[in-house]
Order: sequence, then C-alpha cells, then structure tokens
Amino acid sequence: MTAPLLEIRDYRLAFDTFDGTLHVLDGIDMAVAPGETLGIVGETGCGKSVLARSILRLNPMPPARVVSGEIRFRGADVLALPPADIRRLRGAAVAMVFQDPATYLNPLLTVATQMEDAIRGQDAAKGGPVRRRAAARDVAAELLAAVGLPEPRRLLASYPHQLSGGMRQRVLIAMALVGDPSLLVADEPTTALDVTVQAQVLALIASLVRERGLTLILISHDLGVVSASCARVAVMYAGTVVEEAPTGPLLERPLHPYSQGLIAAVPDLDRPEVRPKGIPGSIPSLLDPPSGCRFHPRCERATERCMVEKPLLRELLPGRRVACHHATAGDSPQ
Amino acid sequence: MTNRVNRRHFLQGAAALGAAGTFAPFSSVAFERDGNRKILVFTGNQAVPVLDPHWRYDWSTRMIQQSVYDGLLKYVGTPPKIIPWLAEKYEMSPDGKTYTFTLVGNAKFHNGDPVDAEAVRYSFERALKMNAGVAWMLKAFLKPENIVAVDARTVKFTLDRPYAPFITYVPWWYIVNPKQVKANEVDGDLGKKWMTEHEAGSGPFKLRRFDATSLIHMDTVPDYWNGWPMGEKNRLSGFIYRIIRESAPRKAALQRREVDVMAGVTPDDFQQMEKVPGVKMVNFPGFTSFGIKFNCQVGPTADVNVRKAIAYAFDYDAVLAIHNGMAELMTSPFPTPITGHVAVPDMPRRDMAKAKEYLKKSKYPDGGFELEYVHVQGLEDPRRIGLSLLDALRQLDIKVNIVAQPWPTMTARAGKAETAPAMMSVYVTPVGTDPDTVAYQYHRNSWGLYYGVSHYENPAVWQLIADARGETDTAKRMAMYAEIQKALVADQPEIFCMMANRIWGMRDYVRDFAYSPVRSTSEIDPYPLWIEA
Amino acid sequence: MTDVPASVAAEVAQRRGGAARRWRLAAWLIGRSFASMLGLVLVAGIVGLALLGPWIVPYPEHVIGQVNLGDKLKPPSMANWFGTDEVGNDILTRIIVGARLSLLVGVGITFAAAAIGVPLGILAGTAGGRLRETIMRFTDLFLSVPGLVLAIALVAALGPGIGNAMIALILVWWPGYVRLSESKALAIREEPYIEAARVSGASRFRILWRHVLPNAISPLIVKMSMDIGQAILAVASLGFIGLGAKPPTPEWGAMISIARGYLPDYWWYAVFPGLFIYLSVLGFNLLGDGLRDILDPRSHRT
Amino acid sequence: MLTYILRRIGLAGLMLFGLVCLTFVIANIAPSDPAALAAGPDAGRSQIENLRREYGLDRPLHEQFVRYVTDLVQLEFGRSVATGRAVGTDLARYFPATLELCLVAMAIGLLFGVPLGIVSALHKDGPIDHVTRIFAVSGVALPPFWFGLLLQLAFAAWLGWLPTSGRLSVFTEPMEPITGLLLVDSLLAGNGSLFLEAASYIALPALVLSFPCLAQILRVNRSEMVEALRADYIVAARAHGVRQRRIVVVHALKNAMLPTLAIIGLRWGWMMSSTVLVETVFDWPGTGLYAVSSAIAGDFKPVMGVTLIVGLNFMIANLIVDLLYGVLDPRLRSA
Amino acid sequence: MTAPLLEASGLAKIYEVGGTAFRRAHKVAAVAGVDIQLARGAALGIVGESGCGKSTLARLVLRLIPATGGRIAFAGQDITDLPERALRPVRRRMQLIHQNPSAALDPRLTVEAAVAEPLKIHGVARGRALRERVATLLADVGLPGDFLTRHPHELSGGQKQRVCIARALALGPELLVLDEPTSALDVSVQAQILDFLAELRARHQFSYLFISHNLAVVRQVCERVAVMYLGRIVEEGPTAQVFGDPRHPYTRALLGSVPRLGRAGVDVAAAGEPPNPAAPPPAAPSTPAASWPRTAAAAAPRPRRPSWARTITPPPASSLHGSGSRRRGQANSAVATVLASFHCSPAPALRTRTFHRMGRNGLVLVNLRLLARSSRAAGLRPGAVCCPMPRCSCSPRWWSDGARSSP
Repeated sequence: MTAPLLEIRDYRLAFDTFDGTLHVLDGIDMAVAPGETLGIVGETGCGKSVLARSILRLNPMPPARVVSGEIRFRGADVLALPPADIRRLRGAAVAMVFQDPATYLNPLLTVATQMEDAIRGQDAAKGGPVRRRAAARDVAAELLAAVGLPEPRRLLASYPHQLSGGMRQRVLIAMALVGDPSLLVADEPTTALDVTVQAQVLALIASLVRERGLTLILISHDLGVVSASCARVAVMYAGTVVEEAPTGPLLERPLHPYSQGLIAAVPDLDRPEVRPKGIPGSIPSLLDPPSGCRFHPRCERATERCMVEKPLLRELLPGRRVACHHATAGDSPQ
Repeated sequence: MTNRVNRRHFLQGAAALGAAGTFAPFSSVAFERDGNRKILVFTGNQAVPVLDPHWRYDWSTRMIQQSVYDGLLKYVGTPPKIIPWLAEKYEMSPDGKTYTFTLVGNAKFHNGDPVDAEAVRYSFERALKMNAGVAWMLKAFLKPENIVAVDARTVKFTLDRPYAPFITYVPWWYIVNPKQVKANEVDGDLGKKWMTEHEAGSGPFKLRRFDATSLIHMDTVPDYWNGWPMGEKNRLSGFIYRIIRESAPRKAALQRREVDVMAGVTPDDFQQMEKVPGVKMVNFPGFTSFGIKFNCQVGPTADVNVRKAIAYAFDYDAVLAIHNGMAELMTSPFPTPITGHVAVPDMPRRDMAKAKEYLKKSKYPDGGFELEYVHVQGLEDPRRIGLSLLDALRQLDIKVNIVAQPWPTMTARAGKAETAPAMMSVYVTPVGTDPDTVAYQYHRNSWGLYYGVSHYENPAVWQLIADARGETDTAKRMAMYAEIQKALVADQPEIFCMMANRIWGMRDYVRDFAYSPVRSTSEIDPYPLWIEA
Repeated sequence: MTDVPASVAAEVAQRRGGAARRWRLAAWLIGRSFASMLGLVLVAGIVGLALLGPWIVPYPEHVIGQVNLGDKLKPPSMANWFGTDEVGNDILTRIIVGARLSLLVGVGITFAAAAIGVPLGILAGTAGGRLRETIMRFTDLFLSVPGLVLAIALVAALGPGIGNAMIALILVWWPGYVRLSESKALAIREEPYIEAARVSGASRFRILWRHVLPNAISPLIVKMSMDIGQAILAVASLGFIGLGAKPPTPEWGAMISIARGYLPDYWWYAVFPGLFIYLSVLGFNLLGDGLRDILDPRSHRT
Repeated sequence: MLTYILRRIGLAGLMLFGLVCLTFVIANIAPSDPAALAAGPDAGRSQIENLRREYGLDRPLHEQFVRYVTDLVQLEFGRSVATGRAVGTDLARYFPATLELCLVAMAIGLLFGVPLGIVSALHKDGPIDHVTRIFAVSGVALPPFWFGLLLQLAFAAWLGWLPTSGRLSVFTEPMEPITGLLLVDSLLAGNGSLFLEAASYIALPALVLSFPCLAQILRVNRSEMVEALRADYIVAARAHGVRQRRIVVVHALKNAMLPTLAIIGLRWGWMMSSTVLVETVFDWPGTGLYAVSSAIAGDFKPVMGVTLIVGLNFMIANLIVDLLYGVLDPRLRSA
Repeated sequence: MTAPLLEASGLAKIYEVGGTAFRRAHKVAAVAGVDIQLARGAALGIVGESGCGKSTLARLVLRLIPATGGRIAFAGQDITDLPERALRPVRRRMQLIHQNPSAALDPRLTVEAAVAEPLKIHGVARGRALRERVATLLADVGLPGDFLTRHPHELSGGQKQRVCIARALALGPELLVLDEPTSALDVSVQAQILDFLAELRARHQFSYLFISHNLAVVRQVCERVAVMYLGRIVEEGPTAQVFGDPRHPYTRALLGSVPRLGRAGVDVAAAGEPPNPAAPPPAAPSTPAASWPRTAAAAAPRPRRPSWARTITPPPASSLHGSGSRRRGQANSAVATVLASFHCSPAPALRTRTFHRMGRNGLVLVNLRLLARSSRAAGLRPGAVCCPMPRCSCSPRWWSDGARSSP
C-alpha cells in the first residue's frame, strides 16, 4: 500500500458546553490512500460531519477542542499547521462538498463572485500572482462546464436562488474543484435532494473521481448512497469507528454488531419480504458516554468485558478492521 | 457691510477642525464690529414671530417694534415719563375728549418718505381696524373716523367720551408708512402678511435680517431724524437680538462675550454671574405684579375668610428668598410706579394666628380641602412660589394641587367661574402708568378674560372703577383709586404678592443702559445704548 | 458557545432536560455574562430603592415638597451627598423617592401596553381576514406617528401630570406589542403542533390560549423587560420637556428639566438624576439582553 | 415595481389621513381657548371673538376638520395661533435644519456602528465585545437630553471647543438656502469657513442624536455578523479558500446589512421623534423644537404640522429602505 | 369489500399566490384532481418527490385545508363541506402523524398533557380516569410511565414519535394519515417505528394513508401504492405490482434512482429535475408519455443553445416554512407553504428571513411589521408565511428547455 494521503490517528475531539464536555470523537483511526473512495456512514450524532470538518479545521474552536491525536495530510499534521498553511490546504489540496446546496451558497452574491473569490483566494494562498477577475471568471466557466452545467457564462451571472437544487449542488462541486484538489470530502452531498436528482449528483461525483483521479471521502447516513459510490466504508457509532471494510464484504458480512444492526434496519426495496429490524435502545449521550465499548448498552452480545474495556479497531480479515471484542472472522449475522 | 471682520468664523473653523490647542477660542472674542463701528448683541429667550406693530406685542416683539418704529410719544426713565417724540406737543380739550398732536416736521421713514399727519391717522386707523394687538387700549373710545389729519403736521383725535388714560397708551401706537403698507397689501389685509417680517417705520433702527426664531439684526439709521444721544462717533453699527432659549447657554454666551447684554437672568444666576470679571449685573425695581388670583365665585375661595386666611398664611419671605431678595412685596394692589399708588396699611403678611382665626370664621374652620394652583407651563418662579404656598397651607390643613397649564388652557378656564381654578398665578404688566390699567381688571367687564379670573364681585368697587376712568379731575381721580385699593385689599380677590426686580447682565463696556419700568419684563430700549472700548 | 453542531447539540438537550437544568442554565448564562450580571444588579438596586425609598432617605420631609430656601442649591457635601435643589431639598432624597415613581410608571406603561397589544396581536395573527387587516392597519397608523411628538401633544392637551403622561405613552406603546405578538402568532400557527391540536379537534380559543400564547411569551418577556427601561426614559423625557409629574412629586426627568436652568454652576442638580435614569434604563436593557440569552432556544444548545 | 410603489404611496396617503384625524382629535381634546392665545394677554373680549372668527374657531368641529383637510390638500398647514404665522412657512424653514441634523446623525451612526459591529462580531465574547455591548446598551439607555447637557457642559462650557447651541453664529450672514442643508449649501457655494462653522455647530447635537442609533446599528450589525459568520455559506467559503478579509467584508457583511437596513428605516423615524429632545437642549432651530415650544404654549397647529411632516418622512424613509432591500437582495429583484 | 373508509374523487387544491410588487398572481395546482379509495384496514402509500402534492393531499383528506374541488367521503359520509363543528366527531375518527415529531409536540406541554389533550377536548375522560387512560396509552406505545412528566425536548426522536402516536390513538381513530412518519428518524429507529406501526394495524385494524418519499418504506408498509407527480396520481396499484413492474415512466425513473445496498452506482434514469408545479410543462401529465417527459428529454439530443436562462423559474430560494433544521422530507410535507414560496413575492421571503434573524436582537418589532406588511403585499394568506428557512431546501425546480420542446 502506498503512503496514505490522509491519515488520522487516535483523534479525539471534545466540545465544551454548559452541561459538560461532549466527547464527540473518541480515538478515530483512519487512513485513506490516494485514489481511494471511502464512505463514512453512521447515524445522527455519530460525529461523522465533525470528523469531516476536522480535516480542514473548520470546527469552531472553542467550543471544540482537540484532546489528542493527529490528522496527517500528505504527512503534514493538519492540526499543527499555522493558519496560513491551513488556508493553502483548504480548497487547494482538500475540497469539501456540503450537505445542503441551498445554504452553502451565499444568497446575495452571484455564482461568478463566489467562484472568483474562491479562485483568487487560492491564488493568494499559494502566494503566486492573483488572477484578475476576468481570468478567474474564465476558469470558473470551465469548471461549471466540467460539472455538466450548460451555458456556464450565463449561469455565472445568476444568483443561487435562480438555480435548482441540483444545479446548486453542481455549482458547489465546481467550486470544490477550483484548487484542483486531490481529496474531496463530500458531507452528505445528496441528503437535501430528491432521489432522482440524487442519482445525478452521485453519478457526477463518480465521474469526477474517475476522470480526475480524486480521492473521495463521502459521508452519509444512507448506506445505499455510500455503497453506490464508495469502495470502502467506515461505520461510525457515537464518535468511534466500529468497523471498516470494503463495501461488498461489509454489506454481505458485517462483523460488528452495530454494522449488522444498521444493515438489518434498512428496508430493501427489492426484498419486501425481509422485515427491517431496529436496534433497541437509542444513541448514548456523548456527555457521559458508556464505558468500554460505546455500543455495549444496545448490544445483544455485550459482556462484562465490553463495559470495561474499550475495543480497539483491529484487522480481523485482510482489509477489514473491526472494533469489537467478540467479532470473529467467521462471524456473520445471516 | 462687506468689510466685516469675520474673526469668529475663522476661529470656529479652527475649533471644528479639532485643533486641540485652540482652547476656548470664543472667550478671546470681543464685541462684534462692522467696519469701525460696533454691533451690540442682546440675547433673550423669546422669539419675535410677528413684527407688525398693530398685530401683536410682547416684550421681545415690542423691543424690536420700538426700535424700527416711532410713536407719537415715548416712555423713558424711572419713574416713567412720557416725552414727546414724533409729536412735538399735544393738547387736550377741556372736556377731555379731543386731543390734538403736532408733529415734528423732520421725521422721515426709512425709505425717505416724510412722517406726516396722514401717516399717523392711517396708523391709528389700521390698528383699530385690525382689532388686534394694541387695539384694545383705545377701541372702546376711539372710532377710526374720528381721527383727522388736519394738516401735514396736525392730527386730531376725538374720543367718544372722556378717557383719562388715553395719553398713557399713545406711546405704544407706532406709526407705519402708509405708502409702503398699501403697496404690499394683499386681498385687503392691510399689509398684514408683508408686515409680519418687514418694517415700514421711521425708528432709529432699520431691519437688516429677520429670522423670527433665532435672530434679528437691525442697522442704525445714520441720519435718524432725532439724532443719536451718544454722538455720531459712538453710534453703533447695529443691534442684534439673538434668541437663545435656554438660560445656561445664554449665560455662557455672555461670559464668552458672544453677547453684550442678556435678559432672562434668574436671581440665582445673578449671584453667580456677578463674580464673572467683565460682567456687570443690574437689577431694577419691577413694575410687573405677581398675584395669585382666587376664584371668588366657586369653591372654598368664594369665602372671603378663606381667602384672607390664605393671604395671611402665605409665606411672603419665601417669595423674597426665591428671588434672593431681588423683589419687592406689594404694598397695595397697584404696583408702586403706578400713578395714585398708596400703601394700604393692613396688607396681609405672614401671620399664622391671624390665618387660623380667619379660617375659623369661614365655612371650613379646619381646612381639609384641596385647592388647585395653576401656573403657566414652563415658568419656574410661579412653580416655586406654588411649592412655598403648598408648604405654607399645609399648616392650615389645606392641600395644594400645583398644576402647570399652557396659556390658552388657562385663559379658557379663566373664562368662567365654574371652570376657573381656585388659585391662578398671574403676572400683570401694566402697559401704562395710569391706575385704570390695573384697576380695570377688577371690574365686572373683565370677567371672562384671564385677569378677570377672580370673578370678583363688588358693585361698589365696580362703580368706582367705571367712574374713575372718566374723571378728568386728577385729584378726585386719585382719591377714588386710593379707595379702590383699600377695598380690594379688604376683599382679597387675590394674594397681592410681589414685584420681581428686573435683571439684566451685560458686559461692562456697555454704556447708557436706560431702564424704564413701563417696558415689559425683559424689554430694553436699544436706542441710547453704545459700547465704549 | 452556540456553535456546537446542531446534530450534536440536539443530542445533549434531549438527555439533559428538566426544570432544574433550565434554572441552572439560566443562572449560568447570567453569571457568565458581565453585562447581564450588571443588569441584574442595577435592576435589583432600582427595585430596592423603590421598595425601601421612603424609609431609607436621609430627609423624608423633603419628599412632600418642603421649602427650605435657606439651604437652596448647596453643592454635594456629607449632609447632602448629591447637594440640594432650588428650594433647598436634598437631591439624594428626591432621587431615591423618584425611583419608586419611575419604576411604577415604567412597569405600568409596559404592562398596560402589553395588555392592550398582546391580545390584539394574537387575535390578528390567528384570525386573519378583515379583522386582522383592520387591527394591523390601525397599528400601522400608530406606529407611523412619531411617538414622542404624539406623546408631547397629548400631554400638552390633557395637561401635565404623571397620569396623563402614562396614558400618552401607553397610547404610543401598544402597537409594538401587537406587531410582536401578531408575528409570533403567525409563526406559531404554522407549527405542526398547532395542526396536531386541530386534528384533535381543539377549538380556536383553546389553540390560542393553550398553544399560541404560551409559546409566544418568551420574546414578549424580553421586550417587556427592555420596554420598562425605555418607558422610564420616555417618562423622564416628558418630564424634561416639562410635561411630567406635577410638583412636588419627585421625578427624575422633571428634576433635570429644572436643573437645566441652573447649569453649569449648579451642575450636581442635573447630573445625579440623569445618572439614575441612565443606570436604571441600562439595567433593564442589559437584563432584557440577558433574558433573551436565557429564553432564546438557540442558547439552550450549548 | 411601479405598481408596488404606487400602492405604497396610496397606503401612505391613507396613513397620513389617519394621522390627520389623530392629531386633530388630540388638538381638540384640550379645554383650551386658542383665540385667547392668538389675541395676546391684554386683549379684550371683542378682540378675542374677532380672532375666533378669523381663525374659524367658532365653527363646529367637523367643519373645522373639513377645512383643515382641504387646506392640507393644498399644502396649507394653517396658521399658528400663538404667532399668527403660517405653519407651512415655518415648517419650510425648520424642516431642513432637522433633516440636516438627522442625516448627519445617521451618517455618524452608520460610519461608526457598522465597523464597530464587525469588530465586535469578530471578537465575539472577547473583551472588545463586552465593552462594545455595554457601550451599545448605553447608547439606548442614555437619556439624550441629559447626555446633551453633559456634552454642552464639557465641550462648550468647560473646554470651550465647540459652540453651545444654535445652528450658526449670530454674526454669520446666512446664505440663501439652496437645499436648506447648511453643510451642503456651504459646500455648493464653495464657502469653506461657513461649512466649518456649520459643522462645529452641528457636531454636538448630531452626536447626541446619533448615539442611540449608532448603538442600535452596532447591536444589530454585530449579531447579524455573528449569525452570518457562522452561516453555512461562510463555512463553505472558508473551505473553498476565500480570503478572510473578503469573507468578512463582502460575504458576511452583505448579508448582515439587510437587517441593518431595516433598523435604519425604523431608527429614522425614531430619530425624527427624538429631535424633540435634542433640539430643545441645543436650541437647534428645527421641527422638534418648534413642536415642543408650540405644544407647551398650547398651540396645536404647528404640532399637527410637525406630526404630519415627521410621519410622512418616516413613511418615505421606509419606502426607500424597502426599495434598497431590492437593490441589495437579488431574491427580490428576480421576476 | 364494503364501502371504502375513505374515498376522494376529483380532489383538487389550487393556490393563488403572488400578486406582489414584483410579479402577478399565479394559480398553482398543488393537487389537481386526485381519486383515491382506502378500504377499512388497508394501507395506501402515496409516493412522490418534493412538491408533488402528496402532503397537500393528506391535509385535504383530513379537512385541515379546504379543497378547491372534488369530494371527500369518510365512512360513507360526505365531509367535503361539513362545518367545523359538525366535523368534530369525524375528527375523532381520523388522525394525523407528522413527519417531524419534534415540531409536532408543543414544547411547553409535558408528555402527559400532550396525550391528554384530545381526551380533554372531546370530554372523553377527566381526573383520575384521564390519568389512567394516558398511562395506558403510553404503555401501548411502549413508553415507560415515568415519561409522563417529561417535556418533548427530553425525549429522543423515536420516543417523541411514539408520543405522537399515543396522542393520535387516544381517541380511537379508524384512519391514520401518516405524513412521512419516519423520514426525520435514523434508520435504526425508523425500523422500530415501522415495526410498531405494523403491529398497531394488526392489533386495531386501522387504515393507513401512508405518505413517503422513501419507496422502500412504503413497500414495507402498504399493500397498495399511488405514485404522485405534479399533483396527480400517475400510477396506482398493488405495491408489489407497481414496484415490480412499473408501467409509468416516472415510476420507473423513481425506482431506478434509488441506490440499492450492495449495488455500485445508480440509474440516472431521469435527466433534469422534477418540474415546478407552479410552472408545469406545457404537456399536461394526463398521458403517461407526456407526463414524464424527462425521459424523452434525456433521449433527445440537447439543443445547441438552450435558452435555459429564460426558462429557469425564478422563485425564491428557500421555502418559507418550518424552522431551521428541517430536512427535505419535512419541507415536502409543508406543501402549502412550499407552494407559496414558489410564487410568493420575494418580499415576504426576505422579510421572513429578516424577522427570524432579528428576533435575536430585540428588534422583532421591525421585522414582524415588515413581515406582515410584505406578506400582505404579496397577497399571501397569513398562514402561508411563517419563518425563514435558510436550511429548508424546497428548491424551485428547473425545467429544461429540452424537455419543453419534446412532445
């Protein structure tokens, strides 16, 4: 395996609030190789978006606070970078696509202004000459064409509200491409879209990844979206990665009880006869997370050990890592 | 006019630029100059909305009217004297009905027209026709058609019946240039609209700039027909009346020599200002009487004993204290400078025993009622006097409700005994020295007017007042007024309170400030003033 | 501190609910902010003065308007901390007693205005149609009138006095409450829980009373807190113009109005009453700000 | 667009009529006798009656009302009974002064309020933010009349740096009004010293008048900036590498300015109203002073006139603000 | 089979919106002639994308909004024009479950008060009996008794939805209208609730009108399904049949777009986006071919210079409905307001936004005034304007010119 593009080690992030400290991320270990497509899946509050933003240090600090760990992008620790370097990272090396295209575009500025600002901002961050607006606009038009938007020139002159949801998301994706990034972090890019549009956007992302050789981290609560787009999936639960595996094997044979529960809960359009099953209990409080394995209160297989000892992510099968004391290579729910 | 030194502008500019080093640039300013002549700046608080001498008057308005217009006669000095002015002499017929005035020949209006008998006739006629301002003084006795311009220098007035005070009113009737007025007449308005902000007079000053609410600037008339008492050399360039409503900035302006004379100084300010170097404070016995008029028809004050009780309980010394001693208690219902004033022996002074005694005799022996005390909104002294009244009457167990009201509300309430307040504080400045001016407020005919708020009822006194105004024998007349004064004190329709001194502050280089009590409160006569420096 | 991601925050609020937490949170929010603390202290101070006023003043007899001309306009000293006024009354005494009036008037105006405005606003917000149109037009009319000018005209017409000043100010104050409660009601009536109540068959009145009003109350409380301060200021303004309380009632604005004539030499007469107006208005405004922090659901996220 | 404006104007007309009714009612609830005021203190009864007739005060109220309204339609505001002067003439004289005062005050408010708001938002919850917060609340809490007096004491009486009151020195020959705004007129005429003088006179009253407005703009701008800075699109802009200054000054500020604009519209009306106090303190010859002195004298025609003018002004200001919204917010322009 | 429990025929809802400074009033058909029948004890699913009118349909059926046309019969009784008072007994028999349980519970009421409310309104029980009844209901939905005194914000999403269900069950309804009941929930909780709903139906013989954009969920719950598109039902039939062998191109596109577990990529069956109901494509969606022109458009070569700018529908960006964090599904269900937003004047959109933000600054007054004024100016029903929704992404639809040019 080549050197990972992004490597996260024992990353812990907490939010200080009135009620106490929220242990939002608890010892994340993750590595993404260049060209890889990694999906991160998990339910509300599992910390997946916070993790995504951590890569670009976009979490507001305070209240957020790094407890420990490091995030290395191309070997450099993002968490320790001076602000100027972080700016160079943003957009240029790592780009983000956000959940709701309606709110991630400034309603009062034209698409052109926003794209030009991004282009010129990156020029400035690189320290090179800053392009003139006209030149930046040309680049912007090219990018819009690249994401499949017709008549980019006229589109540039319009305001976000004049675009449909799908177009907006395309514009956001085009903006993400401004700095010719090597890593694209897509945080629930289709959650706000209708299913037919979602299909288009996912297809676009897939083609960009293919054509530009992007590394993709796609975050979603929807296993279907992740499985459609990513070769590898990390399952998060309450601030921890509980399982990480190539998509196919994971869906077929989830090893972690939570992964199993999650997959069993998704109703299958094609197999209505299989009744989805819920996971009993609810997501634990991050203020006072369960000791040991954070999933143990909802886990059928929990034992004394699970309450005391935090399971580490261990490689159970080649390319498959799981954080469960009880998981075994032959394990399978079905 | 063009070569005025604009030093102040320059300095203010510098201040505005934020030159921190320029401390108090204003204090370095001396009186204003216009070329080599000086301008005297006077400040007071009251605007001059209308300049028309036949429309309205009050102290500030009349001060300007007096400056740009001339009357047939003029009041000067203290005690006030009536001296000839546009008329070099006048004669009264023996029956007291016909007055013949002979004009000085050389008087000229500002536009060069001569002041002739026709102008006088026209002016009086105009005032009577407009039926506003000064008209009330003569309206009942003089018909416009009975004014005759006999020749260019002679005017004859024929009254309907003898009216003793006639001459004392004539100084306030200013002569306007009929040609100018007529030229500016609109829809037969007698030039009213034009005259609001323009003058057509022959007075020592002519109008240069008229800004009703902030500033009036007049230039001296170099060849004024009556000459200039200080001599041509010392003659001012002009006179500015600057309206500053608040007393603090007014004081500051005087201190900084932004103004040369200021009116509206309170007794409290007086003591502070006296200490300022270069400032001279002057005060003169007043002519304006302050009284608290009782409602003699309705309520507890309809009972003369209650009125007496209050008059005796009232703290006269407090009133003097409020004025820091710069006031004079009334010794009669008439102000001292009024002809025929006599000191009435038993004028009430604070005496709680007597007060209680009178109250005992009344229908309310133990008090226990509330009386309304109304004063003009915004006036400070009546408010404080009200406070002292409240404090004083507490001992009689009479409550006082101090109410400030706008003037029209007060007059509206004064119109009827039913609505008139139990006590209303009133300042009365007689327009002349004739006793009738003061006495007539107690006549039945004054009911319905603000000074008739007492609705005082005593037919005997009424008869005396009516008779006295037609009496041509001065001695007899004065005897009648002495009797009226005594009767009024006995009936106590009001607390005859005091006359506040009139106070001005001025720079010490101001010369020939001439006081005459017959002018209104803050009014001065700019004519003799000049600056020596 | 409100920047915790919504998903994470929702999580917390869910677990840590309860009245106790809300009170603790309120205390924490107030305590955390110097400004809110200051507001609380100032308001407490004013309320304290208003309650205890007549018993703690150094010269109780000066309250009812005694005239001691011998002591007039004395500068601040040990005997008279804030000096004396133009009739020799102790300014401190009159300021303290004035607090009672100011507070009473501020609270009175605010509550009366709210009592008129809120029902009208909620009615307008939920009724719709011509009724709403009428109410809102009428409100707009009053809102377009320059408030202080109208109040001055009214008091001048009715005659000065604290009662008339209050009437005038209530008259210019109520439309604000109509606006606020109307819009709040408009927003609330679109909430799904209102629809749920309708599905349950709740009557219009029940929906108004049980669902709309209670949920509209927070911004009203904030507005009222701030308005008490503003009403104190407005009454003082009328007093300053000479249309406030009648003498001898001690009223801050009227005191400054009189004191103005004694400036600059007798500066203390104007300075101290003004200071108290400032501090009490400041107090209520800061408190209102603090209350907003507490009542704003967004702050609960933290 | 045009129909919108016309509709707004129609609505304003309706409101104005309401205002006329309201002021008329107020003017006539007082138990006062305007004719007596007009006649002066020494006037006799016939004189009063004469004036009563002249002013039409002897007519029944509804007739007076109809007459007042018909006069208003011809831009006749009636005559002040106290001075006998036409209210329209007086308003024409006073209003520019008030307008100038308010404009300068608003300019001060914007010039300082917006940048301070930004700075405060950028240092949210820091010491600067706390200081500005107290400062902002002070702006709303400071009694303008008292603050004015203090400034007069400090800058005019003690330091002597600025004039106490008025609009110009009495010795200054006023120029023929072009716009009526002295600052503008003096510049138009190229009279620098007059401009400086006018500026020195307007400085204190404008400062006092602007303070609450400044404070409010600061508060709104701060919280809007805080809100805008944490908006999703700002996170996105940062992620896309847009420069920080550009984010603050363009991306966030433009969004924060919309609510600020609404405040300006509202504050404008408030300002016009509080000129009543400020002009009284500074003896500024504007409509506020005119209204107060008339009201206290029991002279209601000027008060009615001022109320109408200020109300109209407020409506116009709000119309302008609404139109400005359209300029700032593309969502309003689309169609 | 006996007479259907619910029968709607030709049901239509037309909103008139707009008419402001900036644009003319439009008529928007949110629901344009819909016939449905729901048998007792049956479950009918309504699927479609945002803006297709499915939530308006739900509210029409419940008589929460008045219909513009058509009839609704409940248990054989025509309730289309029934006055509110006469409707009350009917209301007991039909209940609504909202999409977002957090918003559907009055934040100020305890669980007990919320569940007790319908009982109190209808005077079913009081005092102790009421308390017991509420406790029983809570137990029925699987919540422990100590939940009675809790406030909604102390509950998790799934628990809140259970409380909502308990409230709906309180009056013993026959029909439950479920408007995206699980779209605000996490998938693990969704499964719990779906399970529970199935159990309920089995136990009480309820009829379900089940509205969702999630085809898999509908397939789980309903025997029959109706696919809605542009305010009309384009296909209806037994679930297995419709999903297994979709006849209508739209249904096909919809099904193809759903990402499946374990299958890489999705079918991009549909080009362009769902049309804006406010400006529907010229061909009325009455015939299958015309009603789903996007496939045709996708097939047709793209015009060289599509003048899309002209055909972009320019309504404001955000819906006016809801509060900040609502997601798509929720916006779906607020069709009334969404529709309004499609056409409402920019002014209210802006104003509402302002209002929302200004609330924080103590300047609510301003905004509220502007809000109301602008909404009036926009000719909107007051109800149509609510608060600003920067997040709510009911975005206006773009209809490509290519599609328009197709037959």
